[in-house]
Amino acid sequence: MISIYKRPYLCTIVKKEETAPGIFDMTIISEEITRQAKPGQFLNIRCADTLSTLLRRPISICDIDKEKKEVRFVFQVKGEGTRLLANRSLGELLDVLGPLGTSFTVDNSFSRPALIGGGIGVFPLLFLANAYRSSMDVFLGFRTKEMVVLEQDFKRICPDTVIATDDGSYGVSGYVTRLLEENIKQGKNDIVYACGPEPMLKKVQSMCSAYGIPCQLSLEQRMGCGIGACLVCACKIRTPKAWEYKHVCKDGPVFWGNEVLFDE
Amino acid sequence: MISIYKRPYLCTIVKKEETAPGIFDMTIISEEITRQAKPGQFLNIRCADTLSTLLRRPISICDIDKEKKEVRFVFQVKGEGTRLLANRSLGELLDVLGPLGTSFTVDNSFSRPALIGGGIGVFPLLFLANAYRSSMDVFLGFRTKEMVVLEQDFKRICPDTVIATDDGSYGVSGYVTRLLEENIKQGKNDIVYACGPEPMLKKVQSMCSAYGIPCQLSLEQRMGCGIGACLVCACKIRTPKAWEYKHVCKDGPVFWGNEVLFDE
Amino acid sequence: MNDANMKVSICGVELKNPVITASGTFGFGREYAEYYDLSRLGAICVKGLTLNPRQGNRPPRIAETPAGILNSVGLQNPGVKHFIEHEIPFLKQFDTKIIANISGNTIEEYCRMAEILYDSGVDLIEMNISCPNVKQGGVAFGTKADTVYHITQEVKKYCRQPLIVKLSPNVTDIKEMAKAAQDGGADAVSLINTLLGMAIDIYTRRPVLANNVGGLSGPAVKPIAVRMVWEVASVVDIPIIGMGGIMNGEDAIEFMLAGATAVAVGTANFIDPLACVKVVDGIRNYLLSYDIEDINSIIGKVELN
Amino acid sequence: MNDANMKVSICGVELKNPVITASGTFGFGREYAEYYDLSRLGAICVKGLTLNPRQGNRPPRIAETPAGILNSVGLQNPGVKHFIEHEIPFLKQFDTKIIANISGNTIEEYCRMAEILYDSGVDLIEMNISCPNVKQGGVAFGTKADTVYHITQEVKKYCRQPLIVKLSPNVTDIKEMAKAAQDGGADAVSLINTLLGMAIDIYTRRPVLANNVGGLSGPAVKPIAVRMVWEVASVVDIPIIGMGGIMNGEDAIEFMLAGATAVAVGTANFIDPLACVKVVDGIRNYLLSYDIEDINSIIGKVELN
Ligand SMILES: Cc1cc2nc3c(=O)[nH]c(=O)nc-3n(C[C@H](O)[C@H](O)[C@H](O)COP(=O)(O)OP(=O)(O)OC[C@H]3O[C@@H](n4cnc5c(N)ncnc54)[C@H](O)[C@@H]3O)c2cc1C
Ligand SMILES: Cc1cc2nc3c(=O)[nH]c(=O)nc-3n(C[C@H](O)[C@H](O)[C@H](O)COP(=O)(O)OP(=O)(O)OC[C@H]3O[C@@H](n4cnc5c(N)ncnc54)[C@H](O)[C@@H]3O)c2cc1C
Ligand SMILES: Cc1cc2nc3c(=O)[nH]c(=O)nc-3n(C[C@H](O)[C@H](O)[C@H](O)COP(=O)(O)O)c2cc1C
Ligand SMILES: Cc1cc2nc3c(=O)[nH]c(=O)nc-3n(C[C@H](O)[C@H](O)[C@H](O)COP(=O)(O)O)c2cc1C
Ligand code: FES
Ligand code: FES
Repeated sequence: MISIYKRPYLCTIVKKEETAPGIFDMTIISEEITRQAKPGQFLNIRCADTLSTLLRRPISICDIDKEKKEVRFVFQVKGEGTRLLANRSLGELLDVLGPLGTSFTVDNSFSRPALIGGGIGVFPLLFLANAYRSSMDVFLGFRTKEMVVLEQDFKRICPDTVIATDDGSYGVSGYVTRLLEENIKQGKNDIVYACGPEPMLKKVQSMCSAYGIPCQLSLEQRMGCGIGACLVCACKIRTPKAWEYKHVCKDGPVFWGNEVLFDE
Repeated sequence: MISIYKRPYLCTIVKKEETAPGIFDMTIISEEITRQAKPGQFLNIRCADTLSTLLRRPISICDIDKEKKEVRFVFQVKGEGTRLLANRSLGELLDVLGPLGTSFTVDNSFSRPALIGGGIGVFPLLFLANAYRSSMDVFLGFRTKEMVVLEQDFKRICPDTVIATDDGSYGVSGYVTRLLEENIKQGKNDIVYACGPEPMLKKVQSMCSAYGIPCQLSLEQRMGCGIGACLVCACKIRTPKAWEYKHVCKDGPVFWGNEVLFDE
Repeated sequence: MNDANMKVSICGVELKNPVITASGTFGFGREYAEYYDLSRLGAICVKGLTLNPRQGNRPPRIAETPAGILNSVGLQNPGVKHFIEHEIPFLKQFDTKIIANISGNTIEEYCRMAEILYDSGVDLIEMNISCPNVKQGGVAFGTKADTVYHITQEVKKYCRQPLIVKLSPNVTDIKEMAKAAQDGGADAVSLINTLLGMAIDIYTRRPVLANNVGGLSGPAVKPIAVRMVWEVASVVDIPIIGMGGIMNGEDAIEFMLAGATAVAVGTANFIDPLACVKVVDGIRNYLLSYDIEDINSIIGKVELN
Repeated sequence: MNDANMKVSICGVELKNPVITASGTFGFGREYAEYYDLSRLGAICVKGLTLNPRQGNRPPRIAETPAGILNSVGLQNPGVKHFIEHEIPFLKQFDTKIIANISGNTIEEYCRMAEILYDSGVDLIEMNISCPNVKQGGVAFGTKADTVYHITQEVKKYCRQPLIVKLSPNVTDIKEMAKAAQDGGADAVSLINTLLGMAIDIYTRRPVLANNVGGLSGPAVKPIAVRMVWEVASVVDIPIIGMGGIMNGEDAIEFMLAGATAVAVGTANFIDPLACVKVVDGIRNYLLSYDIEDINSIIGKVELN
């Protein structure tokens, strides 16, 4: 039987910055989380101790600093929960459950991974990029120029990081998936990691399948417990004969592309 | 028809001090409230913008400073609402409705009023004491020594202020009503103002009636709207034939002693 | 877009906007008239009236619960005649509609009140057959379909004004009750009244309310209320007035998408005396930001998954 | 006082303390076993089981509402046989009681499951006749007194273990349902299951849940649940397991004063994985600070006003 139990951690907030309108870059201290965390995993955060937002909010780990015991995450203010989180002050204690879920498979035998992220999906990729020693391609898509975040962080690891904006106001114009397609058409990458909105993931999945390249997708779903007990965060995963509902919080958020079945 | 409407005020918190264990002395700025407030009236305070405590909390005005536009109130942390209020920080805006309710009748033709307060009931009496130019008697009862608050404030106005503690750890030992009785037995006071727990108010009422002295009592009741619309804060008020339910927030909190009917 | 049509019609009575005050939370409007011009409201539904004056229940009459409140006012009111004499003239100063909310212990009492209100100048009558805070009758009328049908049919005979039947949520199947009201001749239904609840003080070991139980309202009940409005919308043709936990314009829109033609705001008035007008403004903002020209175009327009 | 008796007995099965995990919020215990020793619990009630495996409803299956959540999991589970083979051995490692929660589309399915569980080693069976998230049967069984009576009587015939009937709050009169369960032979009743609710996203104009409606749980429902437990306690002699919005020891005490012999903690597990053990500790603290030697002495001891 287990002798050391998991528990929610109360972590001091040590950094908070609004790096784009409504996008907050936050850092907390937790030895336990930095010790355990792997790229692709997430935290389930109690944004505030209030009945207004009862549930925790899943937020990906964006990066860790083991020496400083720092856990960094970036989030967009969407509704009440993230709004309350953005209002928390430096020095306050944040109630955090994690690291949770599966992680991206980091395998340095891949010759050149491609990382592709859209919107809030770019955040977990930084941790992944940091975990690779090899050279790689990074494609990041944002809605518009002012929403571009983490550019310098990625460029430090991967100088050729390509930024695309939907409206062409910064970097390449259009969807990042087009950039990825050019790359894999030319056989440049032997694995793809993707995180972002569902249409993007679908596109990556179908492209990778067409070109026979393995890919890993990070899914999103509304969560209850975040640890696999309540079964609310269902996603369709292929079985030999058909499909079954697996759960984003425990079986995911990272799945192999060929496992995932998207609804039309 | 009315041309200038009332509204809830957003008032900056400028002072906050824990003057006894769990007793907070808070000051906010509001020109409107200082302009209108009369002794005995109360504020209805939204302690925090959360669903955990939906309702406002009624808190008496303890004092005002018209020049500085300061409104002072003192409260005891009892449950979730007052806990959240105590956690508010200097500089924050407090959502306050008020001044509300009836006030003590300040009439300088009385030769010597007696003010008697028990526990949290002492707070509104300070404002009343300040409103009188005549000499007066002040009797304040507390549970125990460490709960004694506002002593100096009262003594500045009325140097003979008598403090009593239930356990005798400070000042006179026992209930304040005994002190009042001695006084009025001797015919010292021609009006009594009382605020405090119901047993104390009952005692004051019956004493004053026995000695034929008018008294005003400040009642408490759980409230909804605080302005007289929801009818939840009922209290029994005598009518020529029997009684009717009046409302603490609008018809009170201050009533003439002979009007009030307490349940056994 | 500069403005949107906010007018809705409840059985021929046009409201300038869909926001009504929920009965029992707004008195007879006097207190709130000190906070804003009541003409800004779609309609004012007054404190529940009875044939004779009532003192109501013993205090405490309110308890706070998670995201809600329990109340057990028990219909304290000065009686319908006093209302007509002393309150209607006050309310008539404002350019808004007046809804009289009536409660009785017997069907005869309801009928009598409808008669008394015949020439009173109120625009609509809301029949409360669902108040959980009175012993006799009260909630019982609202929990059996045949009784709902019967009382509606009887009271309707005496009504000059359109009759709104206010439904109790404390039932197995709200659709049945709504259908019974419609079949009985109701011109509209309103829902939900409060859910029966209880809070116990574990330190005194007594219920917080002197009445032991009370009616739950406020944000906590919103999902139940929205579901019931949606269910009722699927079975009746008469307009629905939706309520239960509406705190802002977004909540009001949620009820209207579910099928409500108008909405009522109750508990929110206690937290913010300006709540009703903020709901009006919130609805308008929603319409403007989504280029919706006419509020009527969203009623019942939830698209099922 | 150094310690208080926390043991309670549910129809002959002794629980070391009155805290049970609410079905469907605790899986089969595996996940929470990583957070604490499950032996600290009075009992574990597992995820709702059906005769055959079920995939459940489409996601999203959860929506947050004021002080509550709506869920529409729809009984995703691997089937009762898989449970017996793969989950019971795991649970048997812990010194606690096991409650199997069963759901069916027909009375026969319930009976079949009781038979299958006969030698399974579960300590109690909880019959869920109130799940609002399945189309056939489901809630329907729990909303008519004669059906409750009938199904209880039938299923009881096949039960080796004491049978708990889990009641739906979506009824006009919970007392009738509880009496019917008792008359049908139930050894205990548990309440409340979730209240049917709906949340609409006003921007997409669609219900948040893919299933459109779902079951409301969490603090928002507590006053309703406490009231129902209190009502049921006044009409049945069998033990009551109370639940609905319990977040801490104080809430648990409130249910016990209302008449519950044991309590279940559901939604709170999602907010704090240690919620159940904190409720245990909270109950003990209350007993100690009020010098109550035996928890059984407070059951049903609310004093009415
Ligand atoms: C595994 C995972 C990792 C994520 N990582 C990040 C991240 O690094 N940065 C970031 O900005 N966002 C991330 N998200 C999305 C983030 O969880 C939501 O934006 C957030 O929960 C919204 O909460 P809210 O209270 O602001 O919004 P509301 O809409 O008010 O939330 C209402 C409810 O819906 C849920 N919800 C709403 N949107 C989402 C969503 N997209 N995914 C899951 N639940 C949702 C909320 O958790 C809450 O329970 C992640 C989601 C998942 C599932
Ligand atoms: C006119 C008036 C003036 C008051 N002035 C003061 C004051 O100056 N200083 C002070 O410390 N307290 C004062 N009180 C009492 C104060 O309102 C309560 O202590 C406070 O509301 C408790 O809120 P809570 O959330 O901490 O407690 P909880 O017990 O969690 O509150 C739950 C609910 O009960 C209500 N409630 C609880 N106790 C009381 C009470 N004694 N009176 C009315 N409602 C109550 C709360 O407002 C809330 O709605 C006054 C009360 C009234 C009616
Ligand atoms: C204090 C109070 C008193 C109420 N009195 C009445 C009443 O007299 N008649 C009635 O039909 N409904 C009455 N109600 C119910 C409300 O009109 C409304 O149906 C309910 O509160 C739900 O709306 P809300 O959540 O916005 O408050 C009362 C509600 C409260 C809170
Ligand atoms: C996600 C979820 C799943 C549930 N599944 C079941 C179930 O399978 N069987 C059952 O009887 N009750 C189920 N319930 C109801 C709970 O057991 C409990 O009755 C209800 O949630 C009220 O308690 P709470 O407010 O503490 O959550 C479920 C509740 C939730 C939130
Ligand atoms: S959130 Fe509970 S199982 Fe995934
Ligand atoms: S609190 Fe509403 S009438 Fe007094």
